[in-house]
Amino acid sequence: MNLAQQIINGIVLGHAFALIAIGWTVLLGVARLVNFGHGQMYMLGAFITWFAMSAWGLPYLVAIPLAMSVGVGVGYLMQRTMLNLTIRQDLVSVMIVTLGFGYVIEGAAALTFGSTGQILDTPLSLMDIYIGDIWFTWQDIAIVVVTILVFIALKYVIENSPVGRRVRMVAEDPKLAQLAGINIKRVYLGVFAFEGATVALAAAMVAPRTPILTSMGFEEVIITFVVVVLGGIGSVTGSYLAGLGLGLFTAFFGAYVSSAYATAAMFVVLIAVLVLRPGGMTQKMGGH
Amino acid sequence: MTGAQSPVLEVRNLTADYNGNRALTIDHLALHEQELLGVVGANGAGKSTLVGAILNWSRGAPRVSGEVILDGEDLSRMDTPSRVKKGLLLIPESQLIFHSMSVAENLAHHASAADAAGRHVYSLDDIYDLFPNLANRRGHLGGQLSGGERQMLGIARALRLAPRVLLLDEPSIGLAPKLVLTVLRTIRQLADNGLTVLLIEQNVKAAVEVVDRMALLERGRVLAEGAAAEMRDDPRIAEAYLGGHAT
Amino acid sequence: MTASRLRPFVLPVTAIALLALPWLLGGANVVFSACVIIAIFAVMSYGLDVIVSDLGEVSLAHPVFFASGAYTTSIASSRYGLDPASTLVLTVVVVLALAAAIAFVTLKLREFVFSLVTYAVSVVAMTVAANWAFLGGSDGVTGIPAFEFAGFRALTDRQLWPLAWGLLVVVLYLVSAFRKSRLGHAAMTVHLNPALARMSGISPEIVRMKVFLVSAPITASAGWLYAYQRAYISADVLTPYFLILMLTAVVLVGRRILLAPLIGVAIVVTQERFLSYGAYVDRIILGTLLILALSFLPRGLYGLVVDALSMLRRKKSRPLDERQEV
Amino acid sequence: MSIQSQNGRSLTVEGLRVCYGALVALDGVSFTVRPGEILGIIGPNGAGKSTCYNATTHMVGREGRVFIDDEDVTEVPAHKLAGMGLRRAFQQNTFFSDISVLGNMIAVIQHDYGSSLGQTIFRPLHSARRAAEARDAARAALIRMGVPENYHDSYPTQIPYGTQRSLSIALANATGAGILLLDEPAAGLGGEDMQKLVALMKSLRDDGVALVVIEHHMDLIMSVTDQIVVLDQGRMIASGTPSEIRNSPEVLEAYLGRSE
Amino acid sequence: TAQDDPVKVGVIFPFSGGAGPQGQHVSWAIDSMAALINEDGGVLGRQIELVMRDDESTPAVGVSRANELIAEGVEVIIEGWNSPVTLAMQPVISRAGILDLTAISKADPILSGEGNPLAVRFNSSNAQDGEVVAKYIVDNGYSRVAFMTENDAYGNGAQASILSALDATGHDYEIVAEEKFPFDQADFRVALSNVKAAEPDVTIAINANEGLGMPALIRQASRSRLPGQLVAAVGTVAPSVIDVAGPAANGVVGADIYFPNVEPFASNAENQAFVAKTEELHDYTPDKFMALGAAALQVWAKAVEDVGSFEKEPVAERIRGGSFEGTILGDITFGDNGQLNSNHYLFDIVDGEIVVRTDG
Ligand SMILES: Nc1ncnc2c1ncn2[C@@H]1O[C@H](COP(=O)(O)OP(=O)(O)OP(=O)(O)O)[C@@H](O)[C@H]1O
Ligand SMILES: Nc1ncnc2c1ncn2[C@@H]1O[C@H](COP(=O)(O)OP(=O)(O)OP(=O)(O)O)[C@@H](O)[C@H]1O
Ligand SMILES: [Mg+2]
Ligand SMILES: [Mg+2]
Repeated sequence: MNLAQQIINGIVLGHAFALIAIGWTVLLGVARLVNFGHGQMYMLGAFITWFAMSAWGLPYLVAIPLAMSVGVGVGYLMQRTMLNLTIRQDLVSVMIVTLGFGYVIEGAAALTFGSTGQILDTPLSLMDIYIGDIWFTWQDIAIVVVTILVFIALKYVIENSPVGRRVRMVAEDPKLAQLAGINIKRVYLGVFAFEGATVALAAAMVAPRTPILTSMGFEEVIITFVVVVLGGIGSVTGSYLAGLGLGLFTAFFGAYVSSAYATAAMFVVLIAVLVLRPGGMTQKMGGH
Repeated sequence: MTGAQSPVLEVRNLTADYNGNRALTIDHLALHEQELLGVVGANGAGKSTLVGAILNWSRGAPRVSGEVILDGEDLSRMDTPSRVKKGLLLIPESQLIFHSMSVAENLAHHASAADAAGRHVYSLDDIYDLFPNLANRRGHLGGQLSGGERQMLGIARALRLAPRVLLLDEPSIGLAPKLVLTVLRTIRQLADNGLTVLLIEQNVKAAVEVVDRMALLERGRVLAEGAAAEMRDDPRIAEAYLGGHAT
Repeated sequence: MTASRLRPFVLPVTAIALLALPWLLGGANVVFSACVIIAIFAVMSYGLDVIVSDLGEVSLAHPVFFASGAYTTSIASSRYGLDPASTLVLTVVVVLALAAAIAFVTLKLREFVFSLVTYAVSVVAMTVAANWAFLGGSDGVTGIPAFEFAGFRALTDRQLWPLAWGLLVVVLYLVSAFRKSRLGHAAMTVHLNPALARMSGISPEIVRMKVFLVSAPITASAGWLYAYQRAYISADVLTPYFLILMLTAVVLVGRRILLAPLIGVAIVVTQERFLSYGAYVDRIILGTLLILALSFLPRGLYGLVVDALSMLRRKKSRPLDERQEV
Repeated sequence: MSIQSQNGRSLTVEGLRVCYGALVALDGVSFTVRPGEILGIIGPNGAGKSTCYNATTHMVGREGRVFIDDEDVTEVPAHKLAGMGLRRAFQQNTFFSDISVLGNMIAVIQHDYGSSLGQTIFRPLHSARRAAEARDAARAALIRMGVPENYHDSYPTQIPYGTQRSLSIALANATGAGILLLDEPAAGLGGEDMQKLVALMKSLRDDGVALVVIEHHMDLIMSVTDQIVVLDQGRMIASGTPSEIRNSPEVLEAYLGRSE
Repeated sequence: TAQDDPVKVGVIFPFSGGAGPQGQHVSWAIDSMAALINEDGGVLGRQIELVMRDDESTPAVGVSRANELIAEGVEVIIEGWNSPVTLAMQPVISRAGILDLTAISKADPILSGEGNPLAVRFNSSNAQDGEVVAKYIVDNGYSRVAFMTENDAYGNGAQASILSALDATGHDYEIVAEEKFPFDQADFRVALSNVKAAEPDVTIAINANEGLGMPALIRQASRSRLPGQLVAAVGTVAPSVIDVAGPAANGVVGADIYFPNVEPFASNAENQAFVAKTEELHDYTPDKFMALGAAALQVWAKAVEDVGSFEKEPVAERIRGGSFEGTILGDITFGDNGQLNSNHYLFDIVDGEIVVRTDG
């Protein structure tokens, strides 16, 4: 019984991880960019959804696209600001600037929404499902479904569509991509807008599982990082599997060892994997 | 077709400065329909800068000013990608291939019949016939190719894009003699099939055989320009490039 | 010309000026404690600076080196009564072992993967520190004695200042020496072009290892002094607070400039202590500062200053330039 | 002060073989080049010439043996070979793009002119002096290898392609190699630059350097080399003196394409 | 003259981040207590002026804030929400020769005298908390006991003291589940699944993360239909927690040392005044944390009046091991180590309200 419950916990958790990480999969894997404001954008997405529903009384299905469009806006703004850095491929600076945006977002959010914990309840998260004494909610089901759909769509676009190829060209050599007739600015902006949208979607889907705080988001960006790298940078399927795997790992480690050390354990695994096959992880980094 | 007298590509008062130093001063240069113009000149003469300026593209970001006119339309205000969409295609010295993509993927990017506007779009098979090396390396990443193979891939990409005007910066670098001829002949063929080509070539000896007209660049200025035949006999070219090193 | 002749004097002069600074600033206790903290955190940042500016990688493991310095010192002094000299030696030994291990693990990793793994190390270290009784668990290590060595006793920040200043100066000298050394040059080359570096007789792996072994003790020595300054060490020295402070300091002013990290730390700490508008507004300020400095000043604040200066000079020598342009 | 190497070495490779997955890029290649000699390697594109260099300098996994003078260096890691006098240039221009041209040279001659960390810490003046020496040596080396002084302070990407090539060669040769492997040095060179290159190679040879040159430029190869190795699809299809090669039918067929 | 210009009192709590709201509340309480004291003449005839700082729950920040207050020339500093922050500030404050009163931080080393030989703490210590919970378990004859414990010094300490109290009673019980988790955890599904599977009679939740962890745990426990009684460790369920947790909190049992309007506090005039003042100034009914903050200021004021000076040593000595009458907590005494002795009361949560059990 417990085992079944833990498997379910793991699967839901895993899909949540994968969904949160999807923006990064594209950023890092495809366009070779990072966004350390990811966690705060997740937080923002959650609070926009919450605010839209509790303050304006909008329905969940309206709140989600709203949060996503805010995400797009933020992502666009970020990339617009650091476009030159991105084109110069000054990745260290990109790291720090996005970190800076994370700060601004967190500060602003705390000032607007206050730092009290809030509950983001959605129609789905309030609908419990009990099978025997196994418990999960429709929200959990929604998370799994949405994640799978998004990943399928993404995989198709990146691997079989000109869009995907274009993004990869820009990632490898922006200057050269221009000669191939690609408007690199648009590509970079697009990629960040996508990141913003997906992380907001993830927030709207996943955040209802726990109370939300404006100071949250740190855990999320770490998980994301691990998922993307473990999955093998650039591989969409990889990050889906990595997310799922991490979810199950967290669940079982928590169940049979201790939640207290779950994160640390996760990282030990990561280090082990990377040390065993660093090539596998770094080869895909493109660049020369 | 507007006939040979109105040029396809025309540049006027084109200048390029690298942080204050003039590297290019072209008062006027024109390419006509189906013409193959050879541009020669010593190292540092400004050849790459010239083609770069025409597409407003350069790794070194020079300050460029002047008019670039394609089919009577002034492109001077446009950024590189828009100029490319208009039909200007440059294959730089560094080659236009993507190292992290397979040969096949590099070639997947091709012009639709629409953009080609009647010009011949090379099919993959044409390409693979032309460059057998590429045929049996389809799966390899661009970065794994040999120097010459990269050069071939770069040219092949161009053929797939069927541009209005093709600018080639020293395509024969790193090609085996046998292939140099093949490539130059191919380029000649392209011109005959209605493509307008600007060809930068160090190997003047070989270039002179295929081009219609030739321009000699020196310190960023056009020193001499004329039909291939007469240029062959031009003393300046003769001593600098042909008489250069007899075997 | 003149600049190069003055060069050798720049360091000594700045050094003396630094020492006098707190008194020049009125000599209030707050000023001294601010200066001490700035010096300590600057030293901490220089360790990272060597990795970011010279090796071209972003190490997120440096809080671990800082912490290992702080923990080694606090435990050795509070439980085993070692004196500062011995704790410093011990700190270096411990951190070298640690750095060697981390460098070995990350030897072949690049860019984000490197950053992630080094970050992973921090997280693991954090968990260990917060749970291992020997390290005081989540309560941390208390009862660290005052800094006392060869009759010199430093309890308050005012008394600690000369010490902190000394450490800072030594580190500044170390870093500049490093940049001039064979290793310093090699560090630059390996990330710019490994293949060429290899063919020039440089082994990227060995160089990375060595640079780590230089960088880690620098950061750790900051932890050493911090332990005495704060007299209490807990897992909080591994929190993002320190990591972000380091990163900010290293990139804010401009890269591969000797004094940049020091100035960076000074800016951040001064803002936090004297111009604080509450945590949230501070976050916004710091964030905005980073964004603006990096996105709109290509070469950091330093670049801005330099451009301004050269602008002035240009004005003076206008005719000359014009002649050149014609 | 001249920085030419009187310590020419001889290089011998035996039965080199390299596979990239299924593709056999190099198979059974052997040759010897002695001090003061220039060996040319020619062959169609993709024949395995550059791979041959990678194999010799241990930058790829390979079979076969490599000797410097009579010492077997097959197992010596790539970065140690430079110290033993074996140096190479790459086919693509290679330099450290964020450092000035002079800085590039200084960086690669650290091995001989740098000071250890210990020295820079404890003997600052001494190492300052050495640094100055390094600058001069670097300038000299660059100028000798055909990188004029007016380019020394600009970044490698800012100088003309031709000069970039000279720079790449200069960086490979650093303060003087015993054995120097050049990969298509003349690519993209024309007119007088070509002449300069020829002169440079000859002077290196006269200094006793053992030169190996991959080149597609027949005139150049024929005019400077003492012996030539012809590769095709990874195999040696011929080797001998320039005149022998020029007349060997399979070379014409596989490579030159037409009789000159 | 020094006589009539105000006396500065420093206050350092987290006003931002997860614990921000609670920290704010505490500062309100101290503020209204200062108002009360000032209304009847201040301390030794001088008005109290509060200087407040945000430690951002970060030791390093706490230390620099402490330095600021010292520079401001405060006579005493009332601080302490997170133990590490308190422990970090103690040496700095005591070396500067300033009195340091810890309101809430629970860690034992705070009173060890290493950081501050004259430490004083108002919140109950883990050791004192164990008994009331143990007694509750025994009285209800629960034998299958589960723990969900925050994995740090506080959590483990609290659990240990409950267990030792249980063992002292000789009651026979077994620990059917013991789940440890980090302080900032918000998703307890995995842990709860384990606890559920163990079918405990009673589950004791030890989680000091009022802003996030505790409400999350309470909600998820009730949603996942955790069998048996859920008990929140002493002082972990403030009204703010119930606000966030919502209806899920109903039925949870807890224990604490202060309630604004329950005997013996309800009839305590001092407390009534304090509660009234806080509601008047900040429109908020004080909770335990707030009362402790206010008590700290009140006790200090009384001590200063008694010894007739602001001097650190005498005031500290007066408080440590001393007793005070007529505080908002009633008549109170301190242990020689500076620990306030307090009584614990069990309560249930009914319709989102705290209902104290009168049977003690
Ligand atoms: N990024 C740059 N910054 C500064 N000067 C530059 C830059 N690129 C080129 N130059 C200068 O512009 C002039 C022309 O360079 P360009 O590369 O166009 O010559 P080229 O004819 O293409 O030579 P090659 O035949 O070697 O390719 C050269 O003198 C060079 O020094
Ligand atoms: N890293 C690699 N992985 C897979 N195949 C490779 C790799 N490097 C080279 N090859 C293949 O090995 C063959 C030999 O390559 P090499 O670069 O030696 O050719 P080359 O003789 O230098 O040709 P060119 O004259 O064009 O430079 C080529 O077909 C190339 O595609
Ligand atoms: Mg060129
Ligand atoms: Mg090659």
